[in-house]
Amino acid sequence: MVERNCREVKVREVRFLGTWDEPSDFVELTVENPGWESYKPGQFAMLRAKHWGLELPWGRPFSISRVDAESVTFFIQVVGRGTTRLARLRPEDVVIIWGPLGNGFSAPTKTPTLLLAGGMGIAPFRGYIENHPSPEFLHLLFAHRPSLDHYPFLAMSEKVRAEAIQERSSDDLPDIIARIEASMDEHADGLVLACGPTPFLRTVQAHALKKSIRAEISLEKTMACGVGACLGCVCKDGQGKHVQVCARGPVFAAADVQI
Amino acid sequence: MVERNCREVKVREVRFLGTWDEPSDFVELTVENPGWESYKPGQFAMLRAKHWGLELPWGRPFSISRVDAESVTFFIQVVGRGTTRLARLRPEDVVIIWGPLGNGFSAPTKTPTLLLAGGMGIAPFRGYIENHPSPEFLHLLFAHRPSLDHYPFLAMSEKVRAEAIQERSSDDLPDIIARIEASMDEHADGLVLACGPTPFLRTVQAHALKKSIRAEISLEKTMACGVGACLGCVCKDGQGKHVQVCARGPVFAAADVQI
Amino acid sequence: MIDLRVEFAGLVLKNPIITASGTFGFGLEFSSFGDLKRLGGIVVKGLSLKPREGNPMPRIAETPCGMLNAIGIQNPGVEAFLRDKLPLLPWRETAIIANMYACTVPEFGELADVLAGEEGVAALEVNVSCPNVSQGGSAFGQDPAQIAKVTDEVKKRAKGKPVIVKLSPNVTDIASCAQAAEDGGADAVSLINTLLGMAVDIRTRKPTLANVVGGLSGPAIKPVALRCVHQVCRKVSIPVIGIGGIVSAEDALEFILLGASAVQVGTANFLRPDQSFRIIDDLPRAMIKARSDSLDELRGSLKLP
Amino acid sequence: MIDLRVEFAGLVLKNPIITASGTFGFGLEFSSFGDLKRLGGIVVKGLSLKPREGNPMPRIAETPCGMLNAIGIQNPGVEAFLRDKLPLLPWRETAIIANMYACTVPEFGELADVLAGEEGVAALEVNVSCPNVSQGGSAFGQDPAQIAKVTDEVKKRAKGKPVIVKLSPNVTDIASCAQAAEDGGADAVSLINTLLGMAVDIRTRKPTLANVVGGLSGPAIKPVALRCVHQVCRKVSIPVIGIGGIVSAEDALEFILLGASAVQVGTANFLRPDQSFRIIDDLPRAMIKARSDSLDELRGSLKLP
Ligand SMILES: Cc1cc2nc3c(=O)[nH]c(=O)nc-3n(C[C@H](O)[C@H](O)[C@H](O)COP(=O)(O)OP(=O)(O)OC[C@H]3O[C@@H](n4cnc5c(N)ncnc54)[C@H](O)[C@@H]3O)c2cc1C
Ligand SMILES: Cc1cc2nc3c(=O)[nH]c(=O)nc-3n(C[C@H](O)[C@H](O)[C@H](O)COP(=O)(O)OP(=O)(O)OC[C@H]3O[C@@H](n4cnc5c(N)ncnc54)[C@H](O)[C@@H]3O)c2cc1C
Ligand SMILES: Cc1cc2nc3c(=O)[nH]c(=O)nc-3n(C[C@H](O)[C@H](O)[C@H](O)COP(=O)(O)O)c2cc1C
Ligand SMILES: Cc1cc2nc3c(=O)[nH]c(=O)nc-3n(C[C@H](O)[C@H](O)[C@H](O)COP(=O)(O)O)c2cc1C
Ligand code: FES
Ligand code: FES
Repeated sequence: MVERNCREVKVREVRFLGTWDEPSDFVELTVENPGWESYKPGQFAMLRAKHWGLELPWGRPFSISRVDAESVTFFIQVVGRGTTRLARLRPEDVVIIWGPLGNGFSAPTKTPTLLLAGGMGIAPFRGYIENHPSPEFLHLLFAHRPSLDHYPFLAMSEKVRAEAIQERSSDDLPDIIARIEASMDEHADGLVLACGPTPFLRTVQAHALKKSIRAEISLEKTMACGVGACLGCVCKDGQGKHVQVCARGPVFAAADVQI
Repeated sequence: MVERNCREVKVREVRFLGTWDEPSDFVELTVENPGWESYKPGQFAMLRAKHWGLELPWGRPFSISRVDAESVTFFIQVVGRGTTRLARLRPEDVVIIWGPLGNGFSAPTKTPTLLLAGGMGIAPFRGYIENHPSPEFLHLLFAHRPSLDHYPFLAMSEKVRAEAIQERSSDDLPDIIARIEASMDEHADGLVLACGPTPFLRTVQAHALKKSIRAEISLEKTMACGVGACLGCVCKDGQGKHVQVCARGPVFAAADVQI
Repeated sequence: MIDLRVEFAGLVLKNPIITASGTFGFGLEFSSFGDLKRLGGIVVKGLSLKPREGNPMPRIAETPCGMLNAIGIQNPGVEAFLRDKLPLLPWRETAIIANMYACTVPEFGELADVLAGEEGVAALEVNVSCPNVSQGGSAFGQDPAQIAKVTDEVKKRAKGKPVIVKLSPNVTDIASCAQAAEDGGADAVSLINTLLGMAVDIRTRKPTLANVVGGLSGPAIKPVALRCVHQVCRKVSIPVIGIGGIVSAEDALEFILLGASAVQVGTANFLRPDQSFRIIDDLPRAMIKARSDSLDELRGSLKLP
Repeated sequence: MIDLRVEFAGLVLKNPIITASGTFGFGLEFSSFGDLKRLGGIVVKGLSLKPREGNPMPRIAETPCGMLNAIGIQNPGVEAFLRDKLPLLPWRETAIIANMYACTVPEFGELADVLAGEEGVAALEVNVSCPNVSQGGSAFGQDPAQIAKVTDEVKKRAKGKPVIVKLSPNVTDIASCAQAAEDGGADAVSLINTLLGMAVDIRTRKPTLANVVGGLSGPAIKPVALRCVHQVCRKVSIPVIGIGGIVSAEDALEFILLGASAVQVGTANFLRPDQSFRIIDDLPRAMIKARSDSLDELRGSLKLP
């Protein structure tokens, strides 16, 4: 297990990426590296601004998008009270961060690996690509609704084979699903990794099970502790037992989890 | 009664005045004028930052320090949760403000008037001096602990006769009390107005009653509504009846209130 | 335009937003912040037969997302209210509800008598929070038998005006208290009154309130209020008015989904003095979120597993 | 250096800060955020005789300054705890308190039997929140007679280990419940458990929790917790452990001023996972604010009017 900690760190940058019609802002939040020696892409951290006070007693979980010696970066879509407050942070503000948490994605060398990202589900794959020993084996397929500049897609497409499909309306869904399934079939002997909204993960899981494709999916649940203690974030595993998404996941083998 | 309202206004400036050893910051907060046509010095307003959320359900009362066509200014000493949040405001942040509230000080023309201010109690006298029809009849006596540059004293001393006495330790108190009483005696035929901490007001009240000097004192109580509705801020009047400081005060004739 | 009118217990309100007793004074204090005629109703500060000075200071304390109060029903007495306040209120347009406070059953009856005779009083709300000394000191409102008795007495003297019994959450079983009110003849119940709480100042080593304990209100208690309203709506068939921690139109709809006919807004009036008016303005937008244009359709439409 | 040691009910803790059941897992989840040996005690997640899967999802909801949970005592069962968790805990240095959950008196007795035999278990905490179906569905913990009975049974089987009865605030009179625990032979009481609450999602028109109702905890409930602890401290002579909304050393001292021997920290562990350790670090500074260097001097020193 990677060494984890809880620290107060300073915000280095809050970069505004765009607004979508929900309305919902997209921001890239970079904070000082809290002394993490390493992490496994797919892991996440819990964030809380120091000056939030007590109205929101929980931190908020975000995929670790990239890490370097000085800093850690997250991509955040504003959807509610906590993300609104995070997007309003400014450099030098103090954030409480605990992580790296959870298990992360497998990263076998020299294995054709399909990265399936839906919306903000792209976040963990940025670091995945940067840290991968054989990026030439990676293929990113990105399904999105707001335009591409809301996401770190461009930087990623420079490093690996990458395609993006936009969902302009729900009429596009059958096409998108077909594209996902076709790409999965191409990787039937390799590995498929998926991160995105639950309906998207259901599609991936169903197809993986049907075609016996090795796949891992990253789940999202509301979390209070992030460390496996509160039992608020459970899902059912293959045997129907409740397991904590934060501690036993967020990444699960497609066959080992009920969503 | 002056017309009052509740509005969302933008912060124009938050000027840092100094820190004192409590530690406690002193700031001057200027916000857009919420459409007040006039006010009476000694009146106050309730303030709440729009993004506070629900942790602190109450606004906070502050004396209106000065008003011009564009803006309203307050002097704020950081003492707790709300003032800490107010001091962290930045220009363009939105503040909810309701006022002008309460009754204000008497301002008779051509009457020798002593303004007795203790600490942040100086705030209302800034506007009092600016708005007074015959400022040459005013005399300001200011008792303070942190150095003078924490307060708007300098600007005020240009306009009226003004003296300041610093309390460096509690040993200075007998001297200060003597100075206050002596100045009050000089104004025995005029008017004494006092604003400051409760022990300070008690001194003023006791001396005013003893020497039958016409005096008005401005009280401070924790307030929830600021408009006379919750009955949380009462004091006893001369007959021992509970009256709301926010609505029937904050300024009371020294003989009409128990403190 | 969405119709916000609600009718229940013989009342017709232009919208379901009523200001809660003790948090909106006699209404007049708020007239510069909104047009009182726009409110569904105003419950005035608790009234007793004789004027009351209330409890000693300090009486209020801010707590996380809430507040404590121990005002002690300071009020000018029912006569002064009828003489000095009621005539100034827009009682033809907005339901003025008299909140009644007494410590014995006969006193409640007398109060009901005086108030029900006034044209400007639309309904009576019975506050049973006074400790009943002759019954061992626990409040009237914590004993179903006492609740039924008080309700019956008030109803008899109410000259046909709607009687609303306001329930305390400081009980093991609030649904039984509601049942007792229904049995006693109440036209509606309103809930919740405040939760009994306390605050301590470690510097002075004293309770923050001179009265030691006080009533907790505000957003902090909304989850408890929702639970109580849910339990009561499933138990009784008289209308229910939801109270507790409502600060937004969404909050109000939560109570209506549980089955409340209307709601009362209390501590939120301190967030800003125009908050009750803002909640009314926001209701149509919040109803769209719940995909409805009718309060009747929304009421009680909670889907249970 | 200020001595933070506390002794009560046969326990000796190096400081009065204990982590609350269900909010600190089995302790091990937090070992990267602080040295578990520094804690006064750890109350582990509620244990039942057999493993329990708990309630369906969603199980938690954030509320203003608080949260609701309806976990449903998911736990691996007492055997798995003793086999897999207890040996890894620093039980020689920090009191490991077993929180016991059962739905019948004999089950409680059996649990007590198994747990009390373990050297690593310092004390037993009895969670009486299970609805007692044979007694009409209200929880054990809401009926003093049942509390006394369960306590008596557990105490008999506890092999001399301290028995702590954890009280529910969802009652008309919590002091009588505490009295019942004392009468039943409890060595201490701990309070409060969560307030029964609910949340509603207006978009889906469903209760936010699959279980419909859940337990409210966090800073929002601190005023209620303080009031309950005050009432109980004045009623019983056994030691009291204060619980409810404690997030800071100042909060902990508030309970100690009321008379609590120690406190438990629950929801605050979610504010940040090192919060309980930070509270311990802060205690001496908070004691200076209250002008004391001794917890014994502070305990129960509240000045009442
Ligand atoms: C392991 C993990 C990794 C994540 N990574 C990212 C990321 O990289 N970027 C990103 O923008 N978001 C990510 N999320 C989602 C993010 O945690 C939520 O959007 C955030 O917690 C919402 O907080 P809020 O206070 O703004 O919303 P709230 O005000 O709490 O709720 C607003 C709405 O969001 C829903 N919601 C709340 N929490 C979650 C949640 N955890 N998951 C899904 N919906 C939720 C609520 O039901 C509600 O409808 C991740 C979640 C998990 C569990
Ligand atoms: C009519 C009026 C005019 C005022 N004018 C000014 C002014 O011009 N400048 C200024 O700096 N302050 C002024 N005050 C005081 C100011 O309102 C308080 O300092 C402020 O409300 C504290 O808020 P807080 O959230 O920071 O403190 P909290 O966190 O709420 O409390 C911190 C400490 O301050 C004490 N406190 C809280 N509220 C008050 C209060 N209303 N009065 C006194 N002590 C309080 C508390 O008991 C506690 O000890 C005025 C008060 C009143 C009633
Ligand atoms: C300052 C204050 C005074 C109150 N006075 C009364 C009262 O006189 N009579 C009464 O029945 N309820 C009184 N209440 C209770 C409120 O009407 C309401 O039931 C309670 O505050 C819960 O609602 P809220 O959370 O919206 O404030 C008072 C509440 C507050 C905060
Ligand atoms: C997620 C969660 C799980 C809990 N599980 C238990 C439990 O298993 N047994 C128990 O006695 N109390 C349980 N509690 C109650 C706490 O131990 C504590 O009594 C309550 O949360 C109040 O304290 P707090 O406000 O500090 O959280 C749980 C609380 C939470 C938030
Ligand atoms: S968030 Fe607490 S167990 Fe997962
Ligand atoms: S603050 Fe509410 S009456 Fe004065």
